[in-house]
Amino acid sequence: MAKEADDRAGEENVTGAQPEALPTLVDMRGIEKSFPGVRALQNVRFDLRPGEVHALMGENGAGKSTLMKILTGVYQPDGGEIRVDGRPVTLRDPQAAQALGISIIHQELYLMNHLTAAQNIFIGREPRKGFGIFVDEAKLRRDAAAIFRRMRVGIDPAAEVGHMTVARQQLVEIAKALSYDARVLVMDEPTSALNETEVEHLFTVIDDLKANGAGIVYITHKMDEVKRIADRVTVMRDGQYIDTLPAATTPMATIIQMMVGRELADQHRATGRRAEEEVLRVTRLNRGDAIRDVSFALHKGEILGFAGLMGAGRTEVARAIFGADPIDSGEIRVHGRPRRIASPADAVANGIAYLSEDRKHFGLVTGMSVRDNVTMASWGRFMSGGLFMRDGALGDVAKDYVRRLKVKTPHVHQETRLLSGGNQQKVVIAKWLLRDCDILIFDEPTRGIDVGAKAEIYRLLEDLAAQGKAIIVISSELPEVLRLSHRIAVMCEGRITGELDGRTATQEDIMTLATQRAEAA
Amino acid sequence: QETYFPIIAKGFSHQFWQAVKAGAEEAATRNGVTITFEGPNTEAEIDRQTDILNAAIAKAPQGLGFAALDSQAQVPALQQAADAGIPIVAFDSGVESDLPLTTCSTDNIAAAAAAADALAKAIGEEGQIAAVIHDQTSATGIGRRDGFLNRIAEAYPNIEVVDVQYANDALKAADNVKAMLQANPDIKGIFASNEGSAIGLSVALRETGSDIVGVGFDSGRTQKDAIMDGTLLGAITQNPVGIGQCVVDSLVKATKGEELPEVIDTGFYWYDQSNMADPTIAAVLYD
Amino acid sequence: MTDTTLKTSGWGGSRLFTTATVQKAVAFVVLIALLAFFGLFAPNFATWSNMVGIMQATAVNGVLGVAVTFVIISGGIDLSIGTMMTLTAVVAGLLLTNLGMPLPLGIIGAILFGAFMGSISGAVIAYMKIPPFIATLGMMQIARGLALVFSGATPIYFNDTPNYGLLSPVSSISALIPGLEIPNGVLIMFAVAAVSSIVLTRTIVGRMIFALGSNEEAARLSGIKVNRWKILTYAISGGICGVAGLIVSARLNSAQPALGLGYELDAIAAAVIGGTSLSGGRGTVTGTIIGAFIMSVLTNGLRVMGVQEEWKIVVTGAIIIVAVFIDIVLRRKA
Amino acid sequence: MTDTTLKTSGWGGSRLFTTATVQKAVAFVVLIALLAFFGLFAPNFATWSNMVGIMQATAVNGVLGVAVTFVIISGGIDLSIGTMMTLTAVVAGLLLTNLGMPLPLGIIGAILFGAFMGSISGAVIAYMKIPPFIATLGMMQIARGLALVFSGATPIYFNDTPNYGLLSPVSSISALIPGLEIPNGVLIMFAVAAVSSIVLTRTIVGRMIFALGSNEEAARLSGIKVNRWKILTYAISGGICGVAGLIVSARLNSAQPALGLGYELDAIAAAVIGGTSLSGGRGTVTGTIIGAFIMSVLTNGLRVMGVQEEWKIVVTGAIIIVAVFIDIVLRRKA
Ligand SMILES: Nc1ncnc2c1ncn2[C@@H]1O[C@H](COP(=O)(O)OP(=O)(O)OP(=O)(O)O)[C@@H](O)[C@H]1O
Ligand SMILES: Nc1ncnc2c1ncn2[C@@H]1O[C@H](COP(=O)(O)OP(=O)(O)OP(=O)(O)O)[C@@H](O)[C@H]1O
Ligand SMILES: [Mg+2]
Ligand SMILES: [Mg+2]
Repeated sequence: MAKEADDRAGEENVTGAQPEALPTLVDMRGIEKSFPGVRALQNVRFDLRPGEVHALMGENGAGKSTLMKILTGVYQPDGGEIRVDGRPVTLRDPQAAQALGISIIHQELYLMNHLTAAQNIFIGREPRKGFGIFVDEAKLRRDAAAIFRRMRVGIDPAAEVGHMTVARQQLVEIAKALSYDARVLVMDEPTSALNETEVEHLFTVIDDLKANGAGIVYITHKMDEVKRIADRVTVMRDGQYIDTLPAATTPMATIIQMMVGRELADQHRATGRRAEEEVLRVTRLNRGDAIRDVSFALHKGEILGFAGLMGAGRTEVARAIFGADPIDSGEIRVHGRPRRIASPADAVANGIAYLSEDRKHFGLVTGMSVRDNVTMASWGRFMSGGLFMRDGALGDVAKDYVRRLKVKTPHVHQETRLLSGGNQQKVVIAKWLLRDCDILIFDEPTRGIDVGAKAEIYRLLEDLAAQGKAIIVISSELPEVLRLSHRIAVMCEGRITGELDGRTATQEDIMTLATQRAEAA
Repeated sequence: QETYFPIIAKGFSHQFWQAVKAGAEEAATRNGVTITFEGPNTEAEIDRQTDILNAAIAKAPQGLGFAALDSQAQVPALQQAADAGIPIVAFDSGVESDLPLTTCSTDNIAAAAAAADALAKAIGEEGQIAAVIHDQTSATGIGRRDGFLNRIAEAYPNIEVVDVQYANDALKAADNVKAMLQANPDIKGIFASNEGSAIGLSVALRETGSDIVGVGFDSGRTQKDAIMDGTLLGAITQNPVGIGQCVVDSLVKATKGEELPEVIDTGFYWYDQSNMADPTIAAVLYD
Repeated sequence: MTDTTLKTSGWGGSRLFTTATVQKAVAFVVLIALLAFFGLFAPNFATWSNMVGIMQATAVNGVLGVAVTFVIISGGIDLSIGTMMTLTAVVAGLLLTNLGMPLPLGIIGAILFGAFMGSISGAVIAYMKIPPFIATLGMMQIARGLALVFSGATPIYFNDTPNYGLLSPVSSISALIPGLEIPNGVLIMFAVAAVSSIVLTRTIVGRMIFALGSNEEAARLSGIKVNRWKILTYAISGGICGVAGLIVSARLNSAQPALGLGYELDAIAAAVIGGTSLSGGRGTVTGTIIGAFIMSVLTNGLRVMGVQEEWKIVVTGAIIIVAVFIDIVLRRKA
Repeated sequence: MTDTTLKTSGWGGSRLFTTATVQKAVAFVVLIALLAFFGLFAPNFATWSNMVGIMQATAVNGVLGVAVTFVIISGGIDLSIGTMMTLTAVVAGLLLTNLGMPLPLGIIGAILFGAFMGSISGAVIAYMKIPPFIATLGMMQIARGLALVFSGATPIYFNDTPNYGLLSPVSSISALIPGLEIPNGVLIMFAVAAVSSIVLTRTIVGRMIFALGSNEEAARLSGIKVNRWKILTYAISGGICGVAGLIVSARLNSAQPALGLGYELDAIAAAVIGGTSLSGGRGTVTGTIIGAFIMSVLTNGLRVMGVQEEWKIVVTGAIIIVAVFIDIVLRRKA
């Protein structure tokens, strides 16, 4: 590796073995970055050419986001060189990167909740009128609407971002990045909250950008996306550069193997096995427009998938069952007995767990340690004298889960905000595994999780089901739903529009039900 | 060794205390001693005054001037000073103890009664009146309120006190008086118990154009102007400069071992348009 | 697809209506209810002169409320507004009385001085990363101390500036429209509110303030020079405190150096009652003015009713809570 | 790999050390620096009797600081602590002097009453969803008004409870260790701090308070009964204010009904100087006590140096900012 780096250090415009005479847009070499307790990047290199989509891949915590934050001026590298158009540059802050035509869609959403979609998109670059002090609100809205049209999404530019679902917020984030008309666009897991249709629309936009000569860095954990749009793939592992390969000719299995350093077992479909004992029955659940007459049952040892388009109401149903939001009407029976669930505490007391789709706000206590996050739903079990915490025991169980779920953290006292997105997700999962509830509701459990970990989580869910837990999996990734579910409930506009058998259902079956609107007046 | 007296007042940012400070500083220069003048932020902060007292005692001064916010609460702290052999002179209001060698003060009750007399006379000894008191719980506030109300109750059976409000800051006092006039349109006179409330009273009377009788307390430019232009009838002034001088002079005498009387009444004066120019009165008024 | 667009855009529209307009309407309802209550139960409450009195009693708190509204929307807090008002009044006194400057210069000087002191708070917060609560708590003390130092702890009178009364107690509008005896101080409050409202909702400055308060990190990552806008926000607050200083000193015809402690809490309460969110990103100037009116109607009404001082304090405390509660409930419903 | 793990876990150990311990150490350094400065430049500062005076001056603010530390860590704020202290002192006066209860009952009664009032604030915040700033601002007024009502606006003296002085000015420890004239009030402060520190770091109560302050919604969605813990937090704060009420009233041998306004800001400043984060989830009791000491050393030192009152205010304001700044800088370095 060192030899190759030396070769490259020679001439400016010579980009390794690639024959094309295209100049590189961005060339990063020997990048180093450490955080307290973590060596995030070691001698990493990465380059981007105009008109290409360059996928950056690697397991959770491999250093992808960190590398891109360095490219966009958010972090300063400890060492290494960045060249843009062949010229060495120092990117002191995000403005410096923007000035060079580099923009980014961050993995975590960075939006101003109280402002509208249009205001967010053009923040700091508002069209002015009246001596340059007044904002031309009408033009602002028109410009935003134009971008949304280009993305083919129906978002009202005047709607407040804070009231939107995560998916819509992600679309606004994408629109914002597009609005820069950047030459270099970094997309850090842009589709983690999007459904198939939206992803397809985004890809059309990306194709346009490519045609116009922009370079795109694309980070994702979804393998099919890489196949679909990437020209080249760079793989990272444990903060180190592994290799760069052409996407078209490299088999996915090779990439995955490079990422995880080993081979993964083949994916298979759910087996039809389930017990008859009914654990949860929801009858005629209603909550405003979001949940309308939802009824279903869940059995011991069963994985029930919930599919649907964005905003179909799956999250709403889960939150209602969990007592996180009040319901207007409906009955919830647990083990055959009707239960009043007015708060998450009631739900947990009844053996129901809920893993939120929004881990940053609702899942993690980011300022607390891994240990406290893993154990917080179970603190009651780790007390002596009814008052004092048995911190030693807490640390031991936390260490156990960190090991079992392969959470990448220097130690269990690390604040969870310092973990990478995927590892944070594992911490939240560990919290509910430790709590040992009978009914587990997982809302987008693999959002932001790498392929290796995903396979582990699938195995974990299957093991749990085999142990007799009843599981609901809400997912926007159809392959995931099909892979895991014994039964699939499909929602549209707050209703359950149909139930499918997990062994036989196809993506087309689900999409048909997911778009089956009620024939209302 | 230099002679040093800390003077601890009930406050420092109000005019009245600044005048006491001026008197004390004058006497200090005259006697060739050094002083410091300090006090808590508000007259409510009694425990903080005790801290100031403790810090003063720590400096091992030759004497101590003290205006107690509560007549009893700080006796233990004063006891420490006495134990350390520091002579104490009380001022403004007394301490329920024989620790202070003397007390330089105005009789607040008598002074407020004099204000009551003046107000009663001006309205013909009958009708409705009201009062704005600067503080509900402090010794001076209670003394002046009760001195005023008791005098009215005892001596003027035809006068009815319809409202007593509390406000220390001029702005709030002004709004207070206006509400008072609103609620009781037949009011013929109002008493204000210190400089801040008297400024408020004069502002309110000027803003409403009301021609009722206003009687103030203490001095200051606004009150003097208001009296000159007839907005206020007159006011009671204590002799703050005299109090300040009295404290330092008494402390000097104490260090020399001279005997001091139990109380030194520094007096109070009624002033109005007619006597403001008198040299005796002018001497005790301040801007 | 078209269907969804239509639906969500309808949704968005009415939501927008909710947060901005209904928020003010709610505070307004509380105000009207209070006025009606006192009108019925407090004799002599519902007279024009009392209304003028209430307006005048609102002027200072209203202007300070507007000052702190800027800061709160930006995600900060300003505890120094009360003593900053006092300090600027003292500075006005120094400029006009002691240095004999002409009135307009003195006014501008005092306001600029307020803005300057505010920008110091802002710089301390932006560059030294001191939490706003602490930075402005420190500034509150500094301003109070400086007011005493500058004035020599004695009031400064404006007797040599005969037109100073124009800044507050005098009613210029009554010369134009006889009978409309609204003091200039109140008109200044409304003018400050109107300008501030435009600045907050229509200009780039306002947009940046809302952005800061909504998500400062996002604003920074969007390439906004967060620190500069933050300093500007506190400078605006300081400048508006300067206006409050002018109003209060004109009314008292003197700069009273000991005034102002505790005024910050009333101003913050006015803003919050008016629907400004202490976590930033949400608020309106109109709401704050209504909030300030609610507070002074309450104080005045209880006084006119002749409620005992002690109980007045208790009731005021309780009503602050109730007013915000009504606001929260109605807003949730809306 | 093993190498990395070892290395990082070594690092991590020191990281843990950083956030909790160094935070306090930093405040401690500032305190020592101040003591050294005044010891050198203020004659008569470095005497035992002055140190006792400083400790005594710290007791009330220290205890109130601990009270508000609980609330701030939980993500709230409590502006009512000052007047709550007063109210509980008045209640102690009523129980002991007016009702003639025995001393222990009076003490327990006052503390329970404080906890009760605190739990009302907590309930208003938890169930009515009123922002803590407003709920406790209201409670600050209510407690102030009630203190005046209960006491009839006059001090209540404890002359009939001869042992009341045991709660603060008397030094019981000097009977055991002659010469160690530390007043009981100061020892009570240290006791409150020690117990509070254990509660915050070792018990389920503390763990919940930290969780609330770090991410309340995540805590709620983990099945934690957020509202109950919140109410408990404010009840603890109220109860500790009760202790402060006992200390201050024992020291003054009287319950002074007008005391307490403005004390909340000093207590909050002590907590923040000691490294407690106003955004919740971070703080230590030891830090708060050191913060309270910094403030009273400063006040005392400037006084003993004979700095003019006005300038003292300015300097205090500036030093609060500087102390927090040093804290921030050193913590970033560490
Ligand atoms: N600010 C920080 N402080 C400390 N450690 C950090 C910080 N940011 C990132 N890290 C660590 O650096 C490593 C790389 O993180 P990064 O976010 O770049 O991973 P990633 O490849 O984007 O992973 P994911 O796919 O999970 O998003 C991780 O171990 C993470 O815990
Ligand atoms: N931007 C928006 N504006 C208005 N209403 C919205 C918006 N986004 C979602 N909703 C409403 O929220 C409800 C369902 O949202 P929910 O988050 O439960 O959907 P979901 O099926 O979980 O989808 P996902 O989590 O994939 O976004 C619907 O009633 C929808 O109308
Ligand atoms: Mg990442
Ligand atoms: Mg969802």
